[in-house]
Amino acid sequence: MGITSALAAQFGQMLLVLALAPALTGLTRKMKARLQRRIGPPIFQPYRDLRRLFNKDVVLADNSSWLFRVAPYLIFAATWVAAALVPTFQTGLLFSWAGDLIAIVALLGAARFVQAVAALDTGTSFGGIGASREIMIAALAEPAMIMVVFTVALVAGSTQLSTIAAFMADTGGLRVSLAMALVALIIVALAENARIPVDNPSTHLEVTMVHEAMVLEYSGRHLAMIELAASLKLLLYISIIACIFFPFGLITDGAGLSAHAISLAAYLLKVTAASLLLATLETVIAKMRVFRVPNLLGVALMLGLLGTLLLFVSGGM
Amino acid sequence: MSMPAFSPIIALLLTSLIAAAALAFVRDYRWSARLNIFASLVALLFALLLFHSRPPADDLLLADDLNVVFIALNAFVGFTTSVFSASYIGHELETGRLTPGYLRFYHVMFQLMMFGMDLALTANNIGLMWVAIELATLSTIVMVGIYRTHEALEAAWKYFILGSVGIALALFGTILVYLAAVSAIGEGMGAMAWTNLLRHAVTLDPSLLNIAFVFLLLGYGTKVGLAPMHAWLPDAHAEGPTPVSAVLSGLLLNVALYALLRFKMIVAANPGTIAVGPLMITLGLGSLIFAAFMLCRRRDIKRMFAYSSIEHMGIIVFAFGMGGPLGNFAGLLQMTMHSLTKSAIFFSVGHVAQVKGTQKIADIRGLTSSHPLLGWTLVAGVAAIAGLPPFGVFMSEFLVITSAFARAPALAALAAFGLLVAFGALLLRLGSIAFGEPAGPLTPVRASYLPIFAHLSLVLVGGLYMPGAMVTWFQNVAGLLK
Amino acid sequence: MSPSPLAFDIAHMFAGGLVLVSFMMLYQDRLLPLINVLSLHSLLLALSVAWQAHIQDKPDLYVTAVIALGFKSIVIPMALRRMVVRMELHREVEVAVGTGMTMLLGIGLVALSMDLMLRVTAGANALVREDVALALSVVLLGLLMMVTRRNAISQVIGFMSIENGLILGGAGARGMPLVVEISVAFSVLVAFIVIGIFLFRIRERFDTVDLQALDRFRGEHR
Amino acid sequence: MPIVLACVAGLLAVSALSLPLLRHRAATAAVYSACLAISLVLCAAAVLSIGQADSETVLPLGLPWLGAHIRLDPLAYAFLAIVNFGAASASLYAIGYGRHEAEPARVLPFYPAFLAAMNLVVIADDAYSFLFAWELMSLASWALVMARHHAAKTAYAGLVYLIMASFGTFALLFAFGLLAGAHGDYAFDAIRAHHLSPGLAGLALVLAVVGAGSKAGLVPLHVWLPLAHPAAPSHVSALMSGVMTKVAIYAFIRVTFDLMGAPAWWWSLPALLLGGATAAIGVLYALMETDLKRVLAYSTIENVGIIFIAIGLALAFKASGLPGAAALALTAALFHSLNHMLFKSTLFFGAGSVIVATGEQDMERLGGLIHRMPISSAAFLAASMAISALPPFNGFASEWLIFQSILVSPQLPRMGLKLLVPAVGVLLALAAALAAACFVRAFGATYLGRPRTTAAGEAREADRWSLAAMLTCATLCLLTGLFPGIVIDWLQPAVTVLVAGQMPPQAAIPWLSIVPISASRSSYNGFLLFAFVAVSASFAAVVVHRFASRMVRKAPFWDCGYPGLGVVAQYSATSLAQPIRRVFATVAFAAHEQAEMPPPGDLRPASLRRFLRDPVWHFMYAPVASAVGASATLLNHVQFFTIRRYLSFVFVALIVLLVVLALWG
Repeated sequence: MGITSALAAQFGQMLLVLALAPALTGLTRKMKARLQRRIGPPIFQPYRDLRRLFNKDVVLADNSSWLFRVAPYLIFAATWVAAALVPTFQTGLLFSWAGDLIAIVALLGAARFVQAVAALDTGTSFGGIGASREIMIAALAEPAMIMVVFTVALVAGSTQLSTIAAFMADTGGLRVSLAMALVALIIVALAENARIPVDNPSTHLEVTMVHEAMVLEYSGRHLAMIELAASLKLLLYISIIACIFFPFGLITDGAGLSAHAISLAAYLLKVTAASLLLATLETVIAKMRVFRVPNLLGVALMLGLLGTLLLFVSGGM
Repeated sequence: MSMPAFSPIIALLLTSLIAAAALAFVRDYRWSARLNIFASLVALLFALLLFHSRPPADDLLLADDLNVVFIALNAFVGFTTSVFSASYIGHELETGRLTPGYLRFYHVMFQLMMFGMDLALTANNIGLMWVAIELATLSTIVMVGIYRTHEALEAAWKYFILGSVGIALALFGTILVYLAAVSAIGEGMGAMAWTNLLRHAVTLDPSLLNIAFVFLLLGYGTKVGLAPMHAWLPDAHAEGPTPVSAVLSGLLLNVALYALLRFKMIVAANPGTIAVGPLMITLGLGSLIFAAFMLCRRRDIKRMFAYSSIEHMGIIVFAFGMGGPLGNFAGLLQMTMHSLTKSAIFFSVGHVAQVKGTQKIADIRGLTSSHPLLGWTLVAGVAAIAGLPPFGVFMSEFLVITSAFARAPALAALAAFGLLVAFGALLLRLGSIAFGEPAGPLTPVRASYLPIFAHLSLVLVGGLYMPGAMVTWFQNVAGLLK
Repeated sequence: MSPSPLAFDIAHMFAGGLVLVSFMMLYQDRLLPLINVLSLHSLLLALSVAWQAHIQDKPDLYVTAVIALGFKSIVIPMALRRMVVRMELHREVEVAVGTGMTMLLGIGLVALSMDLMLRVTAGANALVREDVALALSVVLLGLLMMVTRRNAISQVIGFMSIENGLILGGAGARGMPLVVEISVAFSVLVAFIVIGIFLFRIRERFDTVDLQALDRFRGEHR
Repeated sequence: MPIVLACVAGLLAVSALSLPLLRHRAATAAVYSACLAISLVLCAAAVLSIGQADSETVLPLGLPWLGAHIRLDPLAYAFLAIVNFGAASASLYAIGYGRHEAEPARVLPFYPAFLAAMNLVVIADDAYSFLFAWELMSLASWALVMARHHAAKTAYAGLVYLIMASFGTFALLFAFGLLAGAHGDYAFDAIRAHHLSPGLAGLALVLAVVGAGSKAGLVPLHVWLPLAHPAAPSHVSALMSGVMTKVAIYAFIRVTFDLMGAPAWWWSLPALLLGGATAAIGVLYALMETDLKRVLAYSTIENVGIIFIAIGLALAFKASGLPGAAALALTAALFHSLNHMLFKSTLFFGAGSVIVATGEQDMERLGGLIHRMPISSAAFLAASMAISALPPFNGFASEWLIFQSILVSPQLPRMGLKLLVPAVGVLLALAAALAAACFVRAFGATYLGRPRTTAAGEAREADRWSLAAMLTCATLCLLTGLFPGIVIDWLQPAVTVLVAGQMPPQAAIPWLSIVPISASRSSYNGFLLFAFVAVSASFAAVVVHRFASRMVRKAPFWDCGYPGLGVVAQYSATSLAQPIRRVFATVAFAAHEQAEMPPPGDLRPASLRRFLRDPVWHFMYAPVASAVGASATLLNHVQFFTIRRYLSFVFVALIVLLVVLALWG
């Protein structure tokens, strides 16, 4: 098995997620609109937005520092690399062992850290609001995520996504704790991606803004980078959920072309389904008050912990 | 008494006596101060000579391993104190707190007190020792009252009355010991000599010894400053001239302690008697904890260190009460270190009080800024007395606590608690005395640092390295003490 | 050599008398009568010491007896009387603890000292034992007196009665050396005290430590 | 061995020699450069000789008939390296920073003594020398804290610090007393030889936790730390936080893994529980603070908690016969100790430069410094990311190892531990996340936004020595994060001695990645991730700038149409913490706010006050303190009794003793 094809697979996947991410956002928006009896923007609108933003000038605040300008690229890169570590349609990628699930979480954490810091750079109140709420949410979401990781890792005996996926594919089976972990992971995903009920991606009302408040000062290519990173993140979480809990169709290294095609199709199917679910969810439930969010995330944290503990009680190991 | 040609003991005693007599006739205080220093130096030399050649014990005087340690310490601190007081009294004259006449009196009394203490330490006769201690006490009493201010007189009174009662109790104890001995040894002087008493300890009447020890414990315990007989000590320290405070804490307490130890040896050697250990432990722990709490509320700097003396006497008595070779060793070490450290502290405190013109802790601030050298020496002294390394008290307290812990953990924990409280109290005051914005006059101080540094460096060396000879010596003594 | 029963009885009588007089002291609540009782006390001491000197045939004890007689039962009481008159103290009643209570305590003390001493089954013969037992009770009673009286002078008196008890014990102890020296030393002590009261006009101050003084001078606040 | 002793002696000599030349202006530079040189030598010696066999010697010092035992084993070497690297960087920093010291004479003599004492603790091999050095360390650091004696709080800080220190010393003393047994002597060899009954072992363990924990800042024994560390000069703060706490951790490891012999499973409980609590509570404290150095001090408490968690895991694994896992956990503990030394030093250096530049250490009065102090802000940012356990920095590497060892917990035989460990894991994750929040806040409020005071506006970049120290440490934070395998391999000798097991050799693994147990299980490659991120970031930047716009226009920031908002309108440190305060601290610290709105027409400004209550102080220390004070006041009356009363004391004592005799006879 030559290293070239492995590299090809790796980079192919990186480019795939990069290309797919805006489409996912667009798809979700579209479905939401349809569910709300609107026509909605076309699915490929996000690409156009991105192109427009890329070609716009950047308007920098007078007192912004180098940090403010570097941040978008860092955020994008961290998210992208994190996404690259998640097996989408093929496990056992060349670099997948460079970082396990914990590392992925931490990479996203780094991205968030940079974003929050950048939000404080100009010293506007919006940045403050956004950053302070973001760190509060993260302070609960990350532990919950770690708990989910624990549950899964204890089941699969590894924190390596490929290994987990393989394990799940073989001996998946249904477990109470896995179900709990799934719920917890979904909640975390909603929180991390600033979706309803935690945050509203399409609001610009100070009282409710979190993510949007942080990026308020950004414009032009910087904003484009951040938007892209955001949609990458959404895709990443969906891929994680998919490859942990619905690992069917995943192929390992060195499968034939047809297998590639099938698995790719399966992956696209999963993503579409996920975005449909997401759209439905965002349509049917309402945005929470900011200080109700901790309760929701607390539930996630508890579910994660319970999932872990139940493993022992149910004599899993 | 028929003595062989030359005996260092006699020489030691005579030095002080002659000096006292001579000082009575010296008018100029500078000369009297010098003479005082010289006499103390000579006494120190004779004391050190005792290590080299020791006369055989007769029925009045004796020098053995035990008391030579005390005598040497006594002479050394006496000498350094005389050096300190030479620089101290000059200032007192300037401020007019003392007149030349009183100064003469003071010097005479100083030597008399040294004589009394040396006699008490070298006496081989319980009656003689009693007389000697009374003499030393009386001379200190008059020195405490020498400023003749309201509170000085009052302190002297307290000291006088409590001391006299203590003396009375001690005498009764002495008589009882004699009675206990008389049947075993026979009438006369022989029945009052340490050597005989110790030799015949087993045959003495136990129940008489018990009662005797109770009286002696309280009588001499008053001098040691054990609670609840301590009341005279803080005032005497606070109101008298600082050299006297230094000598009181550094020496007189030890002398009384020495008497107690002697009697403890006898009583402990007799199988029929009650265990003296628990008594001493109780008194020691009581004094330690009591003094620790009293330290928390002190506002007068000298009184504060007086209470810390009570605390340390408590530790020492506790250690001796615990007994055992290690416990006694620890007690001896603690006693030596305490004498050196505490007198050093009083030296520096004396200068502080002189330069600041007050003993109120509230009015003494930021010494390390206003008078760096003096301030830091005080800090070092307090660190030493609080049992912090690299000073010797750390070692002795380590030994006290560990040796106690090995036998009675609960008591060790109690002692540790007391030490901790006292530590906190001292530190609290030190913080305001030595640090922060300076308060009070900033005039440079003409202090005599020699004695202070001598003491502190000895304590420092003791904490780092103890010569083997000294260790073996102390171990012998500890063995003697049982 | 065990003394004749007569000698025993006489010594016993003196010693017991001393205890009795200590009790008399305890219930005097005026100063002048108290001082008279003191001289009586010292007189009895002198007699018993003299008697001890006789039966132990130790002539030097006579010195002690003379000191007791001359110094303590005549000179000091006189001095004290003049002092009381000069300080106008002769009217005041100054017991801190009620007389009855004091008496009860005193009896308890005597019982205690007896109990302690009588279990001493020493070769020291009965005379010595009785004698020391009584001496102990005199000492304790004197201490009790010092504790229960407010006034300086009566405390001096209490102290002197302690001292008498000691001398009694010392004299009673057969062949005890230094008794004379000790009695002399004690007389010096007492003299100091009396002179002190005289010079410094201590009055009752050495009883009541007034707190203004503390605040003003000592930097010690309550 | 001779090198080490010579260096320690040298430090002491420096401290002694500094006394005469305190007056000179060159004293500062001289002393600190000497310390720098010596510490570097010591550090190098330790790093190189960790694999070597133990060497022992007995000096004729200290306790007679015992002597001062000195022993160098891998554990000692490991901590020697940590201690002396911290010392070296602090000295380097201080060469520049020390110039701004108001009263250098109060720092110079004690600084080398402090370093020497810390080294002595690590190499001491008998209880006496250990406690001697331990207490000397406290004394020297106390003196250094008191250097800023004009500040109002300092005296109080010093008081609390030294009392807690000697309290801890007594605890350790009793622990050693138990371990040595009634007749054993106090050499560590004798202690190793002596074995305890489980009950006594438990007691000794508790005492050790109290003794070491009170120095390390374990909740609830931490109260002195946030007072003392900030009070000291900043390079000393760095030493106390980054190094002295490590010495305390060394003490705990030495006692529990070495002296106490084979562990029982429940030994791990105190470390796990207290560690978890400390990690979570410490960082919450930090989030409530606005004083920059106090924030750092509290985050030190948090990291100590993390290290104790790892130690507890190691104990549990060792007791359960899982040497491999124990090695993993212990490596994580040591690694994190090293890392914390690195980034906490950097952070305190940064704080020190900020204080020098602005004279302010309250974050509410800072801000915008990134423009005036670009380099130190970059170092501070790197250290902040490291302490927040974010890749590719070293903090993440060590915490990742801890997580990995938590994931081994199912192999533990005890159900109790099985259930406890994941719960502790939650606390650890919570602490990590909150730490990120804390340092977003600290960095943001201090360096970002607009300056809140003129002093902050006119700040100047730190001198080159300080910058050198900061950059060195920050770079090392990155490097140890990129190549953790090297450090892990280096630590293995120490680990092997203590738990009789070791991690798989990392040097053998391709691509410089690390594998805690087996490759199939989990692996991490900081270097690769870093490379990816760097490459893709620059790639993206290049592409965008090449093919899309590269124009930049400057404009005022968006102010919602309310121009001229004052700098106070910025989000302050307090307001940044508000959501977290509302979520967490309402329970933990009974935090509440009191808004005061004057009625219309009333010209008073509206006010918002926030109230916090330190539960530990409120429920543990305040009662004790007041009890002692009350009893002292009560006893103090004895000072004012009359002579008659005092006489009656004597009288009563006499009667009591006589009665005792009567009853006894």
